[in-house]
Amino acid sequence: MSLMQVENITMNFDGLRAVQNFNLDLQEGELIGLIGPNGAGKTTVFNILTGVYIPSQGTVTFAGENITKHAPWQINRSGIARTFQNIRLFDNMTVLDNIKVAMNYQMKYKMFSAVLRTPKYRQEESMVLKESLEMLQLFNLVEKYNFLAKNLSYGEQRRLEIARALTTKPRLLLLDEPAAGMNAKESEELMHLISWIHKKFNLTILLIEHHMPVVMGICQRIKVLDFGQTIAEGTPDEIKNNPKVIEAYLGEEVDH
Amino acid sequence: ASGSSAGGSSAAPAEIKIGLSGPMTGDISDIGQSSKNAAEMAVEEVNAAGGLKIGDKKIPVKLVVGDDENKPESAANVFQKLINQDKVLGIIGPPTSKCANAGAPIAESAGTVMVSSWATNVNVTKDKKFVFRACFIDPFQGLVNANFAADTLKAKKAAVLYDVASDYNKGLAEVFRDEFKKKGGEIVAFESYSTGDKDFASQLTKIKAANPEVLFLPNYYNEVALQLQQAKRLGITAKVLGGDAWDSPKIFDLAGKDLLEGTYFSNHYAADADNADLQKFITKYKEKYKLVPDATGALTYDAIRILFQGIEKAGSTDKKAIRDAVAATTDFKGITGTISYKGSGDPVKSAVMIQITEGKYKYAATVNP
Amino acid sequence: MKIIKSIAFWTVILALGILVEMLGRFEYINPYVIQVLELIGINIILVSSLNIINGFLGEFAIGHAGFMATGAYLSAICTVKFHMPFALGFLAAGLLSGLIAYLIGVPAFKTFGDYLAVITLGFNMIIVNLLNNLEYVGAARGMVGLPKSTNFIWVFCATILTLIIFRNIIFSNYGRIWTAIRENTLAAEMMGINVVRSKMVAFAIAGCFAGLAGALWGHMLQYINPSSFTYLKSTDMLTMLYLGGVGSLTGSVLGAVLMTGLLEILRDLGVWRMVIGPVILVLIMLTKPLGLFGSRELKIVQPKSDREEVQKYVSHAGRKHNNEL
Amino acid sequence: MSYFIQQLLNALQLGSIYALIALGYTMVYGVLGLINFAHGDIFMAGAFFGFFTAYLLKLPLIPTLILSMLLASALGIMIERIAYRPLRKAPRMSLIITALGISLFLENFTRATLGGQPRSFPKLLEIQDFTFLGASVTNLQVVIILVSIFLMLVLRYIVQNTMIGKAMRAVSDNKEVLALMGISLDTVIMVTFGLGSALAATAGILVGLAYPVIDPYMGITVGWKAFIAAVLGGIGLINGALVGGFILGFIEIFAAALLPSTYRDGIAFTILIIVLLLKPTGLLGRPVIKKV
Amino acid sequence: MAMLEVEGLEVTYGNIRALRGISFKVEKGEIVTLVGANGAGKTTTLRTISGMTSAAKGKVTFNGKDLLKTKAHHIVRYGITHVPEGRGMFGNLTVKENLELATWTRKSKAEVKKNFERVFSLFPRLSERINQKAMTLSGGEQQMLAVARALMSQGELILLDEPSMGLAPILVKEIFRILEEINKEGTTILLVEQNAHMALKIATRAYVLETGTVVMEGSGQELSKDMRVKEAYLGG
Ligand SMILES: Nc1ncnc2c1ncn2[C@@H]1O[C@H](COP(=O)(O)OP(=O)(O)OP(=O)(O)O)[C@@H](O)[C@H]1O
Ligand SMILES: Nc1ncnc2c1ncn2[C@@H]1O[C@H](COP(=O)(O)OP(=O)(O)OP(=O)(O)O)[C@@H](O)[C@H]1O
Ligand SMILES: [Mg+2]
Ligand SMILES: [Mg+2]
Repeated sequence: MSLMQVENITMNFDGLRAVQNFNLDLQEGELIGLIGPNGAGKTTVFNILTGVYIPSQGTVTFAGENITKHAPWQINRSGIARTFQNIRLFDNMTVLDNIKVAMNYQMKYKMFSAVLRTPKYRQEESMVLKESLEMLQLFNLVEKYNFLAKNLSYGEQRRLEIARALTTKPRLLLLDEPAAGMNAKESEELMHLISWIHKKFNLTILLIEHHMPVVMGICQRIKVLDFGQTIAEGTPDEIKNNPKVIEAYLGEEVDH
Repeated sequence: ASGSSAGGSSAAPAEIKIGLSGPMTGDISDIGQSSKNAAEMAVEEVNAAGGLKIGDKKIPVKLVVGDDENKPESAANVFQKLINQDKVLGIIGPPTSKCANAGAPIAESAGTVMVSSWATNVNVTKDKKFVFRACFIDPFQGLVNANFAADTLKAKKAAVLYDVASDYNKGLAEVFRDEFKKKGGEIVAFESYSTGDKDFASQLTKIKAANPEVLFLPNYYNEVALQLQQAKRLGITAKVLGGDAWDSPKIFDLAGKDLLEGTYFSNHYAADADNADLQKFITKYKEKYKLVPDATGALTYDAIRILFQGIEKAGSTDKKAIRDAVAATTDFKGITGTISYKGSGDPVKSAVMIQITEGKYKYAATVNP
Repeated sequence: MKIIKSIAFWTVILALGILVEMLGRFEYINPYVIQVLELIGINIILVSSLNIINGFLGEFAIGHAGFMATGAYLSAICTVKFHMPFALGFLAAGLLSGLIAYLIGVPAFKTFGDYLAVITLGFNMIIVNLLNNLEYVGAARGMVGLPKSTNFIWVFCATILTLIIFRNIIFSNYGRIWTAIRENTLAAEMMGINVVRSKMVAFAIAGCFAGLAGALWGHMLQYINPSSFTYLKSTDMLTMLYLGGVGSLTGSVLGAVLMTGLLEILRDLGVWRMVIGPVILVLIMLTKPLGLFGSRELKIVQPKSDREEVQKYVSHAGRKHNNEL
Repeated sequence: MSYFIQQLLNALQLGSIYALIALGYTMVYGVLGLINFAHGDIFMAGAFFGFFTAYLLKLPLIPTLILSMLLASALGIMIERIAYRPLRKAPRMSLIITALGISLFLENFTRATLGGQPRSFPKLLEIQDFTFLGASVTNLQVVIILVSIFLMLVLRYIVQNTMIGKAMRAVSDNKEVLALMGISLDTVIMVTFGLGSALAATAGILVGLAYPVIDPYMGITVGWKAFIAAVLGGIGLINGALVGGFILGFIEIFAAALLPSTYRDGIAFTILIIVLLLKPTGLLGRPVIKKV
Repeated sequence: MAMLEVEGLEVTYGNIRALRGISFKVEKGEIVTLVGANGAGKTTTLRTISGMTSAAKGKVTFNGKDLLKTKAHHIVRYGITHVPEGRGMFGNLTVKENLELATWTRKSKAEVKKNFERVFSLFPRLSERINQKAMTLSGGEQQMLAVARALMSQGELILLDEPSMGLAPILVKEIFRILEEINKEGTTILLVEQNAHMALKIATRAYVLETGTVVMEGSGQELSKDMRVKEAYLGG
């Protein structure tokens, strides 16, 4: 079943055409890679899909609904979550609270209940606590629940950001260079983690990444952008051997 | 008051404390400063004579000063502190209506006499038994100016420029407007600004266009200096009138003789009046503080002496007795005029119109209440 | 057991309040001291409500005195013009100020940061200007003759209640949302948070309590005047807030107590008081840039920690994860 | 007609005064993100420096101006050294509150040492009146307007085109990395404060000449107005300060000229708010496109 | 005497001990690389050398000059250039202005001009974006700018903190090629890389850091063959 259709989107910045006629049809449950040289427009595509930018042209349809002009929070509520290329955590909140915030929409109690600490409040808060901890546990962060997010190491911050995005219970998860700043070993672990959550949460995932082992290892399908335009699309093997991609992006020999 | 009061010699205190509340900091701190100066001078004089005479003993006076910052909540604190902690017998000030209004209910409920020097707002003394003042109230000055403009200057068209955010200015301006109209005159421009403004060009240009014969500026002297200057530049030739807030020697400094030439303002006294006490006060004040006293100083001096007189007349430190004695003040010869209280805290006293010529105050007319 | 403990705690607190009130009534405690205590309480309400916006929400509002003014005036109109009981005026003040703050929020949140600061300041100036023109409430002359309805016990209860309410809100979903917005607005939006709405709610709450404080303030002084609510008053509140530590309720209390108390103690210094006061402020900021309490809270303000629940997870941590992988 | 022209001239004068003060304000803001509450008080200090140099040293206008600018720069730099520098790493708000403290200190210290009475500023410039299309203009007004435009251009040149100017703009982006370019942060910030304070002193003296009553609290209202002007134009932007200053001047003058003046402040601020709603980042501020 | 000598360097953040007494040296003309997991203290080491972070203990000398007591902007004048972690853009400045600021310590106009040309030929993308605000560059473009800035100021010793982060594979190779090239021209390099594979390939010598201490050292070749290094950092 098709989950999201991106039709013909174009994004201009002061005469610079960052994305041109971009199309994408995402099937429910897919794990797709989006790669391309620096400045090709990958992050810009993410920004359009999540309502940070409104495209100069084109439409984005998600689960049958046109979300092109929706605000980020509406888009999140309709089931899309993302991480950022430059990590954006709630730095001065604890790891646990970072996750709890992501559950804000699942909490239904009103101000009144909060003030009086009614049973409804207690019940929902303890539900949230429990679920948050479960999530932290999945990402091996429980022990650091009380750390401020900014005091985590880089890799931990990346994991927390993914966990936080997952906590909003999305159907589609957008990951922007999750392996940046990780060494080979760590990105390998991350790769396993991603394919594991892909299965476990039955998610659709769109992944931007420059670490080829990660992309080639887990993506079912890959789309390559250059200068805002799609230059190739296909399975990892097809992409690996596509001369255009080699020339623009991979370079002569593919690093193992 | 007779010897029957509790003020037997054994109970007489070692000193009599009088409180003073005024803005010692903030943008009108010079008003607080001159209140303080004048009050200190009065206290020194009394103490030089051995103190206040209560029964047959002379008791020295001590002045306790509180900074009300020209903020009502601070004035309230100052009043509570003066009354309950320092145990003063009476309070002088605050000179601003804003603070006096906050202090008055406290003085009233604590049964402590308060004599404000310069709070001209009608409400301050309303329904209060313990609250008095030494100055006249806004409506009176507004009336005096309106009458003077209509009757003496024979003006038909008047304009007003006043500070909308300050109740003194606003009070005078509105009464002037109403009274002048009653006299058959026309208010051709009624313009305002806010405290702290320095540029009045827009309003004055409007006034110029309305072509009034009289321009009423019921504002503080420092602002008046700027207003006169800008009015002249814009070519306004109307006769200028003002209120007692003009009365500061600084006005000559700030505005210059030329701009003031021929202007009028209402005041409590005329400096050239042959009032010996007043002349003595001015000389002494100048000597002591190297400054010429302004209206607040003179009014404070009167206010504290009214209180002194009340205490001596009461002959005791009983606050109720002091109140009764102050309320009975008649024909007190103050330096700002002759003061009597007739059933309320507002003095019955006359006002004078002063004209400024050649850098000097010249008596122009007396207006009785 | 826990319930008994907390009942005992609150009984002691309440008893303390009543005791001070009684001692005050029979003049065992100087009315001056009582009044300063009342002022401190009112300032605590003001500062902690400002803290909601500036501390937890992370905006920079500099016109809080405007909300205080609407509360003070509305309650005064209720008691003076309509002879309603103070309690009614008090509630009305809170509601109206909250509503106005909410409405201010509508246009205000098209912009942010220092632009929003100027809008709040502008609102403050507009309110003062309006009050200066409204003859009905005495214009620049202000309103006199407000009944002396504010007494220590009123202020005491209002302060305690305010703090409890704020604490409960801050340590709930609402508070977390505000803090998240403060920390990273875009990320917060990506968590499905309707940022504009959340901000407006925060403004409404802060405005409401500032209005309540205004009502108490007016009925303590029995006199109100537009010029008491200018931006100078707003900056006083800012000073107390940042002195105590922004983002901490404890800090707001401490800031209000210290500033109000300290300036009162220094009152006898006259002119130099306002020289020394700022010097102390600057010194404190230099030594404790985050304010005295930073963003920490006293133990009693913090809710029961989640530790027990967490412990269960920590002990199994890792194992389960690896198994599933 | 002459009425309208007169009001226009009034607006130009008031606007250029706001612009002058807003220039220094916005420059310090642009560099440090600091709402420098003390700026209005350095303006006041500048006026007093001018007052004393003119009275005590009996200097004419230009030397008075230069000396006051130097003294004000020294004061600004000293304040930065003592009160702001230790807070470099602290959050921005701590700095703003410290600035508030410094502001109160300057006001009240001046009040405590020099007294609260207003003083009349010496007449350093022979004021001449002209009539222009039926409206009255003075040479001083012309000077003020020209000076404010001139200083804006100079400042803009410095900030946009010189190395130190680029370094100044870089400070607000990344203080740490600036040092990695071999640039001393302290020097850049010192220059910023020096310049900003000199501008404030210039404004202080021109205002002293135009409105010759000075007192220790004269900086408060004007300081706020300048802040508002800077924000209106787009804070941190040099030409924004000029535009914001002039617009604020126009709003104030014409709100009083065309409508009841008792509501002037209210009307002026309502217009201000409406402008900010239409242009949420100030008149010249570009909408920020967040790159994430 | 080596060009850069670090001896017993200790750095703490509050109560976190980031460096627990590390020692190493860089000889003139070498490429030395520091390898280690997240949080090992690599960034901290570089920051301490360039004066951005202060040390608790130890000694750092550059050509015999004590760096620990020297301010960051003076250290640059000694000839040390640092490409910091997280790129450190001046976001509101244009690409050109960013590059210009890097020439603050360079007096000769001709030299500056030459550097500009060279940088633009290495990163043509930057010359296309010359008047764009750095803030709006893509992640990789920013990374290019950060490296380009270092080339502009052309110190004797360049400290690079993860220069390949966020770059496309083709550019990663390019960066390493550039590093080798400038090294041949006489610039000494101290490199921190997550891409240990590539880093070790070009390195003369390398050190392995673990929780703030040096646990291994050797030539690049040796270490890239070491089993422990392979397992921990090079992945399978
Ligand atoms: N707000 C903006 N204003 C101007 N140009 C922009 C803006 N955002 C992005 N760009 C430009 O658009 C192009 C695409 O940027 P984008 O961030 O999408 O690239 P990317 O594919 O994510 O690259 P990378 O892999 O380096 O992160 C870049 O050249 C960038 O300079
Ligand atoms: N500003 C800071 N405050 C507190 N702790 C810090 C700070 N910076 C670094 N640390 C801690 O110091 C240790 C070393 O950090 P450093 O950044 O030097 O590691 P690194 O080797 O560069 O790691 P990475 O590969 O993730 O960049 C880590 O434990 C980190 O959490
Ligand atoms: Mg990107
Ligand atoms: Mg690092």
